[in-house]
Amino acid sequence: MEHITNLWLSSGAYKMSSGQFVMILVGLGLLFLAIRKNFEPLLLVPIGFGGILANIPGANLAVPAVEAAMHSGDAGVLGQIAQALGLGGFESMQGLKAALESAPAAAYERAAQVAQDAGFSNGMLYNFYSVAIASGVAPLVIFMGVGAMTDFGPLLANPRTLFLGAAAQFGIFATVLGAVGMSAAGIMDFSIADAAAIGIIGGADGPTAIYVSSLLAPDLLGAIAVAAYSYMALVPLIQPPIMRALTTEQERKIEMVQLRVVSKREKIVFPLVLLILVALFLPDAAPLLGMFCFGNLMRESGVVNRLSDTAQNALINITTIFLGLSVGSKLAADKFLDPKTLGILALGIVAFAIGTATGVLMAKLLNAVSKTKINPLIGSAGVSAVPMAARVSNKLGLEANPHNFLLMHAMGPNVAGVIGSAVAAGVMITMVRAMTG
Amino acid sequence: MEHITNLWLSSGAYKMSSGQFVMILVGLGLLFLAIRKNFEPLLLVPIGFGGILANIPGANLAVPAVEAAMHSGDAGVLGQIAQALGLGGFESMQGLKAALESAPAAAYERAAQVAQDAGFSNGMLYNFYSVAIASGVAPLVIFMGVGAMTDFGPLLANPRTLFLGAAAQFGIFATVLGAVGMSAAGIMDFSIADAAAIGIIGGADGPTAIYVSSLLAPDLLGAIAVAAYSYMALVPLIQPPIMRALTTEQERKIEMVQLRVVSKREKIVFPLVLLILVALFLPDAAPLLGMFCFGNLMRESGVVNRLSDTAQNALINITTIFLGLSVGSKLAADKFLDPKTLGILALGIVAFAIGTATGVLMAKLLNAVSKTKINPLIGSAGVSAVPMAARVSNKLGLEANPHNFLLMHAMGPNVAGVIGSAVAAGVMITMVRAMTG
Amino acid sequence: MEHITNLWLSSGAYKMSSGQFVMILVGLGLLFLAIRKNFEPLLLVPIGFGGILANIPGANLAVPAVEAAMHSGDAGVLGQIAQALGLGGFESMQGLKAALESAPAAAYERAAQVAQDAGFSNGMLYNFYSVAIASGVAPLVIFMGVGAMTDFGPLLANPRTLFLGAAAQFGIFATVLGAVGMSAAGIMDFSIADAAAIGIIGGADGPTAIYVSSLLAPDLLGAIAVAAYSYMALVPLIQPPIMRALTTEQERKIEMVQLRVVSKREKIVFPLVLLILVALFLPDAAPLLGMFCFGNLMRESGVVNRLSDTAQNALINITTIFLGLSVGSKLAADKFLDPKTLGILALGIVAFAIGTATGVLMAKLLNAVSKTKINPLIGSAGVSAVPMAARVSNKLGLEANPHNFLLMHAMGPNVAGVIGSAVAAGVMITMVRAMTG
Amino acid sequence: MQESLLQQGLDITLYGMGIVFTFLLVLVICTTIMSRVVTRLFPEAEPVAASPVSTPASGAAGDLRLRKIIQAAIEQHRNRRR
Amino acid sequence: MQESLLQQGLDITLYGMGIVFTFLLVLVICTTIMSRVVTRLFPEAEPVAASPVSTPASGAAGDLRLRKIIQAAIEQHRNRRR
Amino acid sequence: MQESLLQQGLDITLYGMGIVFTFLLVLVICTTIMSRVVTRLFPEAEPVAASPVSTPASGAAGDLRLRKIIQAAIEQHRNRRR
Ligand code: NA
Ligand code: NA
Ligand code: NA
Repeated sequence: MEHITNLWLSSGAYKMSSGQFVMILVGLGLLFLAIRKNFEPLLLVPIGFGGILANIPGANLAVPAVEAAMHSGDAGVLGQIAQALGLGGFESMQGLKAALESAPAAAYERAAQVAQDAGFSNGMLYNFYSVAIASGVAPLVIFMGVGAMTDFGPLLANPRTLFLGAAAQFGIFATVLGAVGMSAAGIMDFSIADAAAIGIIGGADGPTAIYVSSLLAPDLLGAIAVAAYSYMALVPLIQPPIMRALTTEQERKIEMVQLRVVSKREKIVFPLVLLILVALFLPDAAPLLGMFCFGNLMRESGVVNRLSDTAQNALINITTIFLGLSVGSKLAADKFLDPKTLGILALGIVAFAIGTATGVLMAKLLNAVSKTKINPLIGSAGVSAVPMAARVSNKLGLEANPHNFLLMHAMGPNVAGVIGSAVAAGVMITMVRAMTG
Repeated sequence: MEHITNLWLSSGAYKMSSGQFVMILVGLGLLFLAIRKNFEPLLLVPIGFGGILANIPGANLAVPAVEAAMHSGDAGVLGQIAQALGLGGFESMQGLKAALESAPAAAYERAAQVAQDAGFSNGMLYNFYSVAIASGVAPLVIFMGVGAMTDFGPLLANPRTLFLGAAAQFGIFATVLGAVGMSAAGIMDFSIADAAAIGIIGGADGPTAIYVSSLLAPDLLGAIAVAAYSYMALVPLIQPPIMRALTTEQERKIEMVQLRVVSKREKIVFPLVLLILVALFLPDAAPLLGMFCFGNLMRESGVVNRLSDTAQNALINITTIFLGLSVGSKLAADKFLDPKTLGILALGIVAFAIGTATGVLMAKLLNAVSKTKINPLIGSAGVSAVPMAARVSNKLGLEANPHNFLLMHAMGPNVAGVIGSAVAAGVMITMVRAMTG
Repeated sequence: MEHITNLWLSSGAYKMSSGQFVMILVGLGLLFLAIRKNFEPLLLVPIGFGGILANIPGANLAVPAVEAAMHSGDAGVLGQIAQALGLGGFESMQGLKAALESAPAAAYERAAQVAQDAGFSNGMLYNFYSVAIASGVAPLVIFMGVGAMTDFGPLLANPRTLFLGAAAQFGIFATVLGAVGMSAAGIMDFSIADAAAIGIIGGADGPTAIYVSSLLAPDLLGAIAVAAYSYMALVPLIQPPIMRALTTEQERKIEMVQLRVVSKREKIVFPLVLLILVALFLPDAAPLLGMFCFGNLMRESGVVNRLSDTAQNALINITTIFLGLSVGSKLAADKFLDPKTLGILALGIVAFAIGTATGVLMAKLLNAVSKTKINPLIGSAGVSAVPMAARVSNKLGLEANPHNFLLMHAMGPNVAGVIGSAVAAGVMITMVRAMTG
Repeated sequence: MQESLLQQGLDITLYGMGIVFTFLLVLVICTTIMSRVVTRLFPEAEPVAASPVSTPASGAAGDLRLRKIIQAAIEQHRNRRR
Repeated sequence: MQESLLQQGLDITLYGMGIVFTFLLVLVICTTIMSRVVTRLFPEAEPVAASPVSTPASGAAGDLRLRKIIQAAIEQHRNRRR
Repeated sequence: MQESLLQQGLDITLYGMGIVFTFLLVLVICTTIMSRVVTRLFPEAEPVAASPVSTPASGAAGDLRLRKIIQAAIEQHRNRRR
């Protein structure tokens, strides 16, 4: 009978907290959006599933060995962990958790060894997170794959579109302002690092958002990644009203001149030019843009097709699976169910809206100062969200003028937006470190 | 001349123990079975090859740096290791090995640092084992791939076949009893954790067996994995006599009604239903069944075909290579050549036989209480051993009745057996941990 | 304004040393050779790109956290690191670097924890290097893939060609002599371990060179790998004059008898024979040749085509990407811009030339003692550099005699050269360890 | 402690087997309910057959399969281009 | 410290946006120069079109694409044999 | 210690070269024996040619290769379905 009791006491139904229950529903909701509504399924299927796994009570899949040991509640182990962390002894779970969070690396190591000796091990999702995200490798490998899939031809044919990609990044910085404003107003409690990580949602680029928040605000990573991918999926709903409101029927009808032919050599040299500029001016953007340029050079050089194919297929797919599950591990109830998450979701959609608007406005500004006209609808593609935003530009263009194919023209600002948000990421990482370091 | 002597003294021919010689023959035997007899070659080729590598004398491929340092026999290093482990000094190799085995994590770390400072490094296979198996990741990734290859259609069309998958797991538990009985009788010296790990051979599922034994009895992992895969390959020899003995000609002739059509939506929802039940009732089965359901959801959702393809191909193949070599590392003579291995091989085949029998008997019981008849030959497929066991059911069905195609009907209990043994694994892990605590 | 200043002070243009500038040019030069001149692009594209990344000033991509902390120049952190390393306090950067380099593992660990607590983390390329090369795994996985791509048929049809593969390894040992001679003459300062690692360039086999130098001379790894791959690409320029000088027109015209048919079974048994011989006589060559034989057995056994395909494609491509970037991390200016690099480049080309010559001369010797004539042009293929060297033999053969197809005949010594240099690697590792240990 | 070991083995067997059966019973029930709910509330236009009788591909089936293979190859190719 | 936080946010916004624009401006300039240099100094015989108007593949285009697919499959196959 | 370094280099060269030759000599012997044993004791019905002269695939050979490619594609497809 004791065994039945034990099994019941260790079962999820007995241990489940209301937070975990809610988060399992959230995970199911993300899966529904991904599978039925086709919301960025490549990421949201693993994220949603990982979120459910992270909230299975008693399974401790998303926590390190030492937290699993603490959840077990064994008095002897708790005492040893407290001592390893330099406390006199175990007094309260709250106190122990606080001590663990602020422990220097050596003390944390000792506590982890206590947990290991007591037979606990790291949860599966925690291991995935450590290897894939905490090390920074997964977003970088995905960025390399994205680089290998990116054709800079349209951008090179019309380099002015880089300005559209720059303008749309205002969404990022406006959101930073919004986040610190919320804190100043006492509504939320975001630090400057939090604000910067939240702002990057406006970059509309998943791996950049995950990379930045893993460095600046790991606790918010779950909410930031979910917001980034969800809003990227919502681009066809978010952008059109803003684009229509800011343009006249006449502007939307503008047909653009056919893009010039771009030579193979220009395409090979471009990633190197970008890399050199990064090396000279923005070392903190070097990991992201370096891997991006590397992927693109593998693609365009034409001499390493084996590697380029693998970067675009097996490698990016494998990394996506583990990246998604790892992000899911940050959907554990105790981290995700926080008023901050609501703030992040609210700020994120504002970021997208502002980025869309400033992209369109910059296109109109360029038209005001230049002879060759740009259809301002391609400005919104500057937020990145490749290739969704470019498709939205194309669709609205066709609505206004059935002969107006904007897709290729919009690919320029679209990939410029990727570069722009990686640059913004580098700037923010440097500045936040200088402020908090 | 000194160099020639050194090279000869460091050569394998000079250092080889009889145990290593035997194990190299065992490795060659496994390769022969895999290549000539087609015994589960995807696993037994890497396992057999890894087994040979692990027994190359003096190469230390399967041991950590600290054991390599101990094998070197350098007096200074031995003394330092002894001190790191808290002994007064080096007295005997036996004593040092015992101290190392029971060392707490911090002492082990210190001993490893001594070995590193003396220029020793972890063996290649030891590294593979640590990353692939000790962390638990490889069996889980393989389970994900298997999930992505599994079609639950036949099971959903006839959910009753889940009972066949449940009944066949009796092979697992009967073997646990057998193992503890052997210990009680003084023939073997199995602990309760050993017994549980041996029992899982009866689950007829490679990754489950490896996962459970890596947690409960890592020293027996080599023998358990070899037994599991060998007997899975022998299913066409082991099962038919038992199936014939327990069924009448008339029963074997039973034709089953055509399976109903299963909708895409049911297939999408099923892995989620299974996941929720696991979350509610069996958190310790969450890693295995969670990854299995994740793979299956990727397959059935139809929106992440890129990921599903990779999980079924590149990822599972890469993992299989390293899993196999890692299992091979546990075929080192000093671990494998133990009376326990004979006990494991004997118990394993009994487990398969009992599982087969209880599966068939359960099918007959279902026939006794139900109107819709089941051909009892599909009961044996409940042991899993996908898809071999289902093919055996089909073959025996065709022998009795040339129009009797049982393959699809047998796929139901076949995949049910995978679920059943993962559930059994979860239960045993929970109970053994509570017992050994 | 302060922020602008900060950003400028943290920018690459401000911080760049002349060494880094030169190394970025070197990286661009390697990319040019790889892309325009088709110099082993699969490796030199990632190596060149990694080299540029490693020299981005201030990005610290190629250094561990503790070195990044030291570069930051924060007085408090420097003092703590000095204490962790057992110094009284921080006195000079030189002194601290020396202490770090010679620190025992435990002290290094403490210093790393100080850096982690101060917010520094390992650079991306440093992480790649640790996982891919320092652990030894990447060269071994590539060797497995090469094994899976190798057809030993021509070698088995004419086993005598193994002697050509043996003779060409004299390039390795002559280079070792050259390196120690340079040291003895006071021109360079190579240790015996350095000399052995440099010699292996003459093996004309990339993964072997990387594996050996990661074990014996990690600081020289960048230069050795660059030399090895560059000279492999230059084989069509280096070898022909030597081959012409050492052979007569008559010898070059020799037509060889058609190779006998080799059975599937011989091809399956051969890697096992080689493995057993390695196990008996050369345990230190076991990792390299073991993985090579494993790959080849997967290929020839015909029962694990899934695994063999993956080893030849996704797995080797993924590994190549990270191996290349990791090698690039060793192109950091402070390590690479050293007189030793010039010595390595000079010795490397001599190694190739001598290996080519001894291979050809051995073929002439075989002709002198044997009835069945060998075209001495295939002797040069014994340096390995698969399949470039065999193609060179074929080309020179066709020049002398338009009906003289030597390609298949040259594949025998070509793959023999791979075995030969792996054997030489094993011998050198054993002997150097005995000498320095 | 021998009795204890035997007792432990017996415990694992009884409770283990019980839980496996109970869990799969619950799964049967939930699956059946799920199937009914899905089939009634969300009937599908294009059901997917469980292909009950799998005979070796004969003439026409082979043709169909070949067509599918070519389609798959084309799709795969297109995906790669993405 | 609330002002300080606001001030920090403002700093990040102003300098951040400034640097993004400056960097991309420099990139526009460098790219334009690079394109001119490459186009003038190293003119190519066979330029690669940026395929401005991408209509859905019609009849002839479909044929061409199919040919490319088959070529790609053959190439892929040969590569695998390597 | 300069002599010592030279001496070490000489040692590595002499013994190293000796062992490379010895090892490959043993390998030649073992391989030859192995080939004879395998060929005599286990003769194969369908030997695999080492394809000595590899000319560029001409007409008929190209056809054969194409057939093989298609077969391989089909096989690959079937394997994927597994
Ligand atoms: Na962006
Ligand atoms: Na089973
Ligand atoms: Na060689």
